[in-house]
Amino acid sequence: MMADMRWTWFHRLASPPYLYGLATRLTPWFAWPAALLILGGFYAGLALAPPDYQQGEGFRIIYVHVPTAWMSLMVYVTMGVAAGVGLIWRMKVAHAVAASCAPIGASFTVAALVTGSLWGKPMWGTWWVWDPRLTSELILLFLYLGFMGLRAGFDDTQRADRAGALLAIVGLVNVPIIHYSVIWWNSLHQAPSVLRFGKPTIPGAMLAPLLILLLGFTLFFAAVLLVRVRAEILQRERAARWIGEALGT
Amino acid sequence: MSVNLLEAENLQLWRGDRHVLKGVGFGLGKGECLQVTGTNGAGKTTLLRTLCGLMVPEEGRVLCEGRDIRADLPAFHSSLMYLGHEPPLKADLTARENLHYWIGVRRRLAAAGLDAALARVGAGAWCERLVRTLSAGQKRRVALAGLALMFAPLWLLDEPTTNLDAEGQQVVGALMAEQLARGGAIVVATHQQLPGTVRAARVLELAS
Amino acid sequence: MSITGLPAGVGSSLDAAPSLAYGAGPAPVLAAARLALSRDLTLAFRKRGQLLQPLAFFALITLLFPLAVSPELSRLRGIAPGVLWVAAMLASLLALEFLFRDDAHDGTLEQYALSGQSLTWLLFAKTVAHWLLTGLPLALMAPFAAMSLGVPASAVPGIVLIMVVGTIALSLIGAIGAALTLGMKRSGALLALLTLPLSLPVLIYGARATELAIAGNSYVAPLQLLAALLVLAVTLAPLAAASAVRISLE
Amino acid sequence: MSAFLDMGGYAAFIWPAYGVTVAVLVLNIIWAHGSLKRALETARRRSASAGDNS
Repeated sequence: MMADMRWTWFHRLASPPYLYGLATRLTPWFAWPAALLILGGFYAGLALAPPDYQQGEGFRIIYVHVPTAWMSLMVYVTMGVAAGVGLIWRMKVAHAVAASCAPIGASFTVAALVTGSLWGKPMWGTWWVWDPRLTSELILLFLYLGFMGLRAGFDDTQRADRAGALLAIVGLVNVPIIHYSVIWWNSLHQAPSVLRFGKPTIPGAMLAPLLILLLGFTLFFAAVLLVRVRAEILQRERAARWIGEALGT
Repeated sequence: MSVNLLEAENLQLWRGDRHVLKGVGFGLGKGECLQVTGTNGAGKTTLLRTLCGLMVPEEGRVLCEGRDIRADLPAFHSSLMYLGHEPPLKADLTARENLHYWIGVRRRLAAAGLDAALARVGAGAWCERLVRTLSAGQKRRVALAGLALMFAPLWLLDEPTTNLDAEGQQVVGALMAEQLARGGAIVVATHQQLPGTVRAARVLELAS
Repeated sequence: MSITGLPAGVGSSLDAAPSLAYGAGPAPVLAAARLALSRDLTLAFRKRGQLLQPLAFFALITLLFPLAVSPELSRLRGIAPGVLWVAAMLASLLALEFLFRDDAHDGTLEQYALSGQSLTWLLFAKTVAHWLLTGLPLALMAPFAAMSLGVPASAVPGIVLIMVVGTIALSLIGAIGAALTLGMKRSGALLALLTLPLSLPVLIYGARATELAIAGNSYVAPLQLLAALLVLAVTLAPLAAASAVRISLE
Repeated sequence: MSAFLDMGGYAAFIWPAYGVTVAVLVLNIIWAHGSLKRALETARRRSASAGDNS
């Protein structure tokens, strides 16, 4: 009985009309706090945080590079988990979530690459350095592109869902392997003069905007994801009767 | 009441926007033959593929002797023989080699058995020829030899008489009659008349 | 869940019916896998021309570098590990398209999926056959390519060993991509996009081990990492490929 | 103000970095809303035509 109770939320979420309604109601609850946090975080990062003693004002790129890099990875993990749920329990809405994640994650991966490169130019003197983080980020972009390319290759949504989901899971298993291989590879070829993004101990005044932005970006992802999931659900369920009722026609 | 060898309960399956299987249900006992008819695109092949577990219906289930086939697919598959409309043959292997590899993956095979099955379908004379040199009807006969070799209790046949001459059709009829006589069951998708003396216990018409 | 209660000669009760001359009993999974392997080898030797394609491709890529970079052996020796591995990766990628294509087309994969045998094992056998036909020849040809790039003969045994381990891993990882792109009309570029990022760790460890072997140093550490990848690929890749094939049959 | 915009000489790197990030954020909003709008329109058209038929 307890087990049944515990699983009802899971089954409710699996129902497209329920999730559609829930997504519609929840979106503003994520969108507005995200907007406030991101705007506040940018202001704090650009104006309030003190300049870094080593990198001067240049370090302020951290407030866009780290959140976008965090998004690129978090969205991939979300996509992989959703894909796994969809594949194992044959849950349509989970596939809709996974499919919605890919373009969001890919766009933030591009942003992380560009901001990383813009950070690298004043620090390293070149636009691109085969730094392990940037290299992993670039590989991640190819994983996203592969996922979207595979989905686009099928005419049939069901097959695209299932094949894409399998690829996302394989990718999820591979992401840590690739990441550590790249770190291992980089440790062999390290040029001594290069200033690297280390794990600096950041003072509180510098850290606070970063934490605000990480939370803001995560909420932003949730809001955009919910909107995209609604679109995906509508597309998948276009023959179902509840859609007409939900739209009031 | 005896348990049906194969039973389908309210199978619902969509392909994109197309509602292909709209609540298909039937029961099939031992020694019975079910004929599935319907126009092209009505979902005959989809139904057969769903029955053998390749496709998963959105709703409903397939039962074998009262148990859901999903509970143990490998065991269900080893008691089933599915013959699609294209015989699964390799052009660069001889007819005999094709049978050896195809059926050998499933069952232990003896050379004598292979020869007997090939003779049975009238392929004795040309079984050492590469399949690429055979006609469509001859390929179909090789596939029938595979049927003769697999003593699966359940046969799922998709248009088994395509490309066959009158004599070939008789062979199909004889094989099917034998299968029914020994207590096996057959689901056959065809819009032609059933070959030989075989009579369908039930006819299922799929509307498109 | 074998079907019970049928007269002798039917289904599982066939085992108890020696009167039938056909031989009896389901084939053990290893025998089935061996049969799938020998089938693919037989087929490949009937069409020998296709076997040479990846090898010719591999040799051709190796030829490009002296022409594009410099004929100086001292310079070529420096880039030899990279050249060998990039060429091996591309050659094995080229061969991947044929791994499942024909079998998907003529219904063989469907029969494998319905054989009652483990599809994972059958696909593993197919991948092994594929490696024997493409990866192993590549590994055996690598020393010649390496020596043409100024690599000393003393490094040859190491290079072959590293190449053997690496190409098996490449075939296994590639099998996932090949299975995922089944049922598509044009899959060449997509197959590369799916497979290459996943095989980057193999490239990293393989090239590093080769570099150490050429320099005459111990390459045990990267080879161990490569072997660890291989173990992981052997356990997981056939499972993933089998699910991908099932998805393509739906 | 101009000192703020100058960012200690790093303006050429900081502002494009923020610009790209804001662009990605805005594009994500536009794309998501665009796809939802298109899906809603298709669904409306379909349910309207289904209503006509019955």
